Amino acid sequence: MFGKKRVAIVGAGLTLFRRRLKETGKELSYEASKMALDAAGMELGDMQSVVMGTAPDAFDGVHMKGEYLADGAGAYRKPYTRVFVGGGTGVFTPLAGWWHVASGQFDSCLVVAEEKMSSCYPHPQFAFTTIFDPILERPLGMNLIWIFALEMHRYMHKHGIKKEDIARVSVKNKGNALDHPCAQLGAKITVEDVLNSEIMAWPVQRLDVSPTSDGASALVLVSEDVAKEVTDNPVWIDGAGWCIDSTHWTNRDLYYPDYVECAARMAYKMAGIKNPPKEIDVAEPYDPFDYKELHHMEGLLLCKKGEAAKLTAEGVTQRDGDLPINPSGGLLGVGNPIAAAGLMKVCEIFWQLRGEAGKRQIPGDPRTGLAQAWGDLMQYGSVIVLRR
Amino acid sequence: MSEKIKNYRGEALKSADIKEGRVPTEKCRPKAKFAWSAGIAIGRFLEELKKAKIIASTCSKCGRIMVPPRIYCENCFKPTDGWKYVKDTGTINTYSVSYLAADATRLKEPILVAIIDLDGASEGMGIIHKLGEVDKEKIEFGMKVRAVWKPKEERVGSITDIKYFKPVKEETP
Amino acid sequence: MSEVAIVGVGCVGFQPILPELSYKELMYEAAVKAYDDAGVDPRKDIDVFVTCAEDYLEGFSIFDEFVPDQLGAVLRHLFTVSGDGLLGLANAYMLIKTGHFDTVVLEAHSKASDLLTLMDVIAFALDPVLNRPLGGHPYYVAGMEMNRYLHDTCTTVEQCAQVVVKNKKNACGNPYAAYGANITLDQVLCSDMCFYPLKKLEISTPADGCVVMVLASEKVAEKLTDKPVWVKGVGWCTETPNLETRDWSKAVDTRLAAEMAYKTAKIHNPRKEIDLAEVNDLFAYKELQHMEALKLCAYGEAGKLTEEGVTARNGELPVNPSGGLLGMGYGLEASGTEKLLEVVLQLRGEAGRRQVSNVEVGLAHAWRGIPTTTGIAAVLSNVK
Amino acid sequence: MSLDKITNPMHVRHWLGDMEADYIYTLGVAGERFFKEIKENGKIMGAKCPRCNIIYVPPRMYCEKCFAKLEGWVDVGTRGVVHTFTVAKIDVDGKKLQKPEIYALIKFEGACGGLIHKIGETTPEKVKIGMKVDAVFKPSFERKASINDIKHFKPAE
Repeated sequence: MFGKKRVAIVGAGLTLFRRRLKETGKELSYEASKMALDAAGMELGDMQSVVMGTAPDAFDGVHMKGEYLADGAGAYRKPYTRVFVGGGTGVFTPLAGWWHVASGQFDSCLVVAEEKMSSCYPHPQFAFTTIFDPILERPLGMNLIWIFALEMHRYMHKHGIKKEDIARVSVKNKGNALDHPCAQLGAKITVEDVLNSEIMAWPVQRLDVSPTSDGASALVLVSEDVAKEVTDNPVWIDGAGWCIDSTHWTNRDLYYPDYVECAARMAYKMAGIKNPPKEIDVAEPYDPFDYKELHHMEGLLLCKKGEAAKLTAEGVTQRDGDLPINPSGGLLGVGNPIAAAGLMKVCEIFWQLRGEAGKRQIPGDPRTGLAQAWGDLMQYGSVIVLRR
Repeated sequence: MSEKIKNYRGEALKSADIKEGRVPTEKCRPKAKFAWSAGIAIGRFLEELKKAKIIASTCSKCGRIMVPPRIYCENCFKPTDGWKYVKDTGTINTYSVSYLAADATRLKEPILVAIIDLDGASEGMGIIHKLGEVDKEKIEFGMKVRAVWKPKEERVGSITDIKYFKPVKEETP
Repeated sequence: MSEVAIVGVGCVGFQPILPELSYKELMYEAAVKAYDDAGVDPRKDIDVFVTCAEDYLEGFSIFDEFVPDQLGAVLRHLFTVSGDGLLGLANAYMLIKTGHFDTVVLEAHSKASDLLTLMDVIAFALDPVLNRPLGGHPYYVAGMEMNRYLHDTCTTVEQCAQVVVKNKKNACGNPYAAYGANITLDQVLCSDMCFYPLKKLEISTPADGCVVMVLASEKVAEKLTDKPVWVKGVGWCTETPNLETRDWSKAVDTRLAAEMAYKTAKIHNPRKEIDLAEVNDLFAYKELQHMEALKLCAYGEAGKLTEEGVTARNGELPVNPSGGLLGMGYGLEASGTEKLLEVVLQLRGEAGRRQVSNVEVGLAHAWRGIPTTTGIAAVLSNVK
Repeated sequence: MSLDKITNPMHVRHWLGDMEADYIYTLGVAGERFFKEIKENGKIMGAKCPRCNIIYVPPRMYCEKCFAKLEGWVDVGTRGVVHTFTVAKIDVDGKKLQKPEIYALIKFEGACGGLIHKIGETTPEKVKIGMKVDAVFKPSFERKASINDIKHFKPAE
């Protein structure tokens, strides 16, 4: 990393995640941003640039919603960019913030992610139908859950994994979320509960799925010089990776996310990580569905292909296990306001590395953490590696 | 954070608050209508569907036969340089039994949906479609299926000109 | 830090409608041209791809799903900027400046003809609680702004109309322009009043087209081309999305964006140091207002300069020699890249009969249109 | 370049569709209180930023300039001044309006911002920048906590 600038995270903020919140998207963005600034001990005036991450306009129901949200994100009269890579947006947004600072263009960047899915009425599901190809797919009456069901089924078939192996992820994450003050669906459930829950699109059942939510999250990013002034405890962004696969998702074998591996390799190379399972102390892979956590652990090279379910069964991925996965409770437990949920994962790693995660704190003085999000049509991976 | 912050912001509402008008709201349905140009590749694909045929485009560099067709090979970044009909039979790559309609309403009779790798196209070249004339318990990975086309007069040049795919009874060599 | 250069450009369009190509095919054709121009193979030579788009302008959610194949970006590093192409340039520029990336592709396009209800979609960008329930054509916002601008600056309606005459004439010499025309001041002044004092011919008409560019670090640029166009500085700014508290007379976003770009580019006297400017002219008055915000002249002076012919192609300060959006067509999120394309061609000396003589420094500017207050400015030069 | 092009106009094909769904928007914490005042009391309120010492109309939860939380609310009256206006002659479909609509930004004394609204009970020729206008509220039983609870603004006597 010789001659390249390092970027630190010095504050994080989060609103409640709930099915429906009274606040407008702007107000949610404000609450998260303000909390992140307060946590960093900084003012809006200290922020030289702002990056917004938010998923489809069809949720909030505002065209160009990045523009609409600008003042809530603190962008008044500031350089402001919205980046957007579907579900991958939440983890991608701080990557964009990273290059705002790492380029030397700015000394600070406020990174905000927001989603208000409840605006789409009666259910955001309808907005999801607009993510499909309008000519070849939408006429079939596609439901979003289908593509996950197809992928999950392929993954199970290829590796001979059973539903109960996957259900353990949901049990773990919803349990972890009981300790998260913002969580929407923290719960003590059993594998049987998952297996007995309503079948939505086999093999996907009700408790395999994260909810739809409203919420916002934020981070304060600063250059090395500023970091030294404002905190003794910065967390560094040492790896940034992102990758997209072909539009033709039905032309690929869905059992393995090559794009996540490609994104992870990019981030690991930047961070100088050679042996991910050994060097990563805590990870927050994207878990909008329980099988996705397993799928992504494999894509992130945290274990071998087809091995993630076994590690989960052995308790390796519990908070007190060798490789804690989603100690926050993930999307399954905390909730899934798309972009805000991705950034929530980065917030969690930030807090874990600082030892500020409260009841969720993993033991063993973690030094290196990772967050990852997935997006688009089984297609996008974004990865961030943080170090204390 | 966690320990220091006592009060996480956000005022949760219930669906009933909205339904029963306890919380004032503003409503809107946008007018957003489109006439997408189908273009060279998909335009041709739709025309062929109308004739009950499935057409692919081919790349002479990597030798792939690609369906749905495109005018560029995304791997070689070269223009595709040929067209080739593929069969209307294929194998089930993966499938789902869906009790959800597009708008998330619950269905009594499930929709059977699958990715079907088409015969005659390169390996793994699947399309998404529905399955019919099959018991949901009897669907299997790798099962051979065949397109059931709408009658000629009902075909308009659409992916729905194929009603669904159904199992091929006898394995023909 | 490495300097950043534009080393390849490709454009298809702009046309009122390109019905025979899908948006993907349109992007592919522009990309092929850009890669050919830069002499690169996107499958191995490009580090990052940036695409600029908004979902409702395309007709589906999560636009980047449908992008990688036609740009050669499959299993590579691509993302969307939900913004104008020039904002994409800003991000591409920063990526190279980090020192981690050497080559970035920038894409922006318009398939406006796919969208049957553009104005309804623009109205859908208004605040859903405070503004949208009033209904109406969203360009009333432009009428209100023009009215206040004329009121505060004493700019005349004739001066605004002169912008249309000039830009449509410039467009006649531009093969990429959709709406070139030889018209008179009276024709503009007598065209239908749409949103007093804004008239029909003063409003840019949408067009289809796509621009793809290849950017490279100093090290790579000098290997690839002997005509690099250097990005000397980029600035961007959002004033406020709130119609109630924005400035209705001055383009504050553009002023702040320009100040940022000029600072990086070390431009102290824009009027003197900039040889040509491509300025957003979605509405005729906007060219004048933006010239002032870009400090190409004093506040309230742009109308007079236009009348005097200073901004004509052969004038002392050519503004929109391409024909601008009034002449080329409103390319939605590609609007800024239309400007950028012209500046690059001019600085390379490849602008054909539009060529402005002795150009060294050019300015490209974009504004994101109604109802936003987001402006972006980029300073480019053929001298490092 | 692609090797095949469409050269026969009969082969140009379009696919029709939309991106339409129903949306419901909460007014937000500040918005709900603001519109309740309009609905119940026929009052237009502003929110004061204690740091910047400005009053936002419409009121907000936060100051966009400094991010202070805004808690002090003040009545700014129902008479304002036309900061700018336009006369829209066409509707969103581009069709000529039977009766042109006058849109304006109305600012209130001592406040930052104002309200975007329509001007009624006058003719376009009579509207001027700087003229004083009064809010005309719908009868209270018709109000729904919406910007349209104000029918329009009319020239002050």
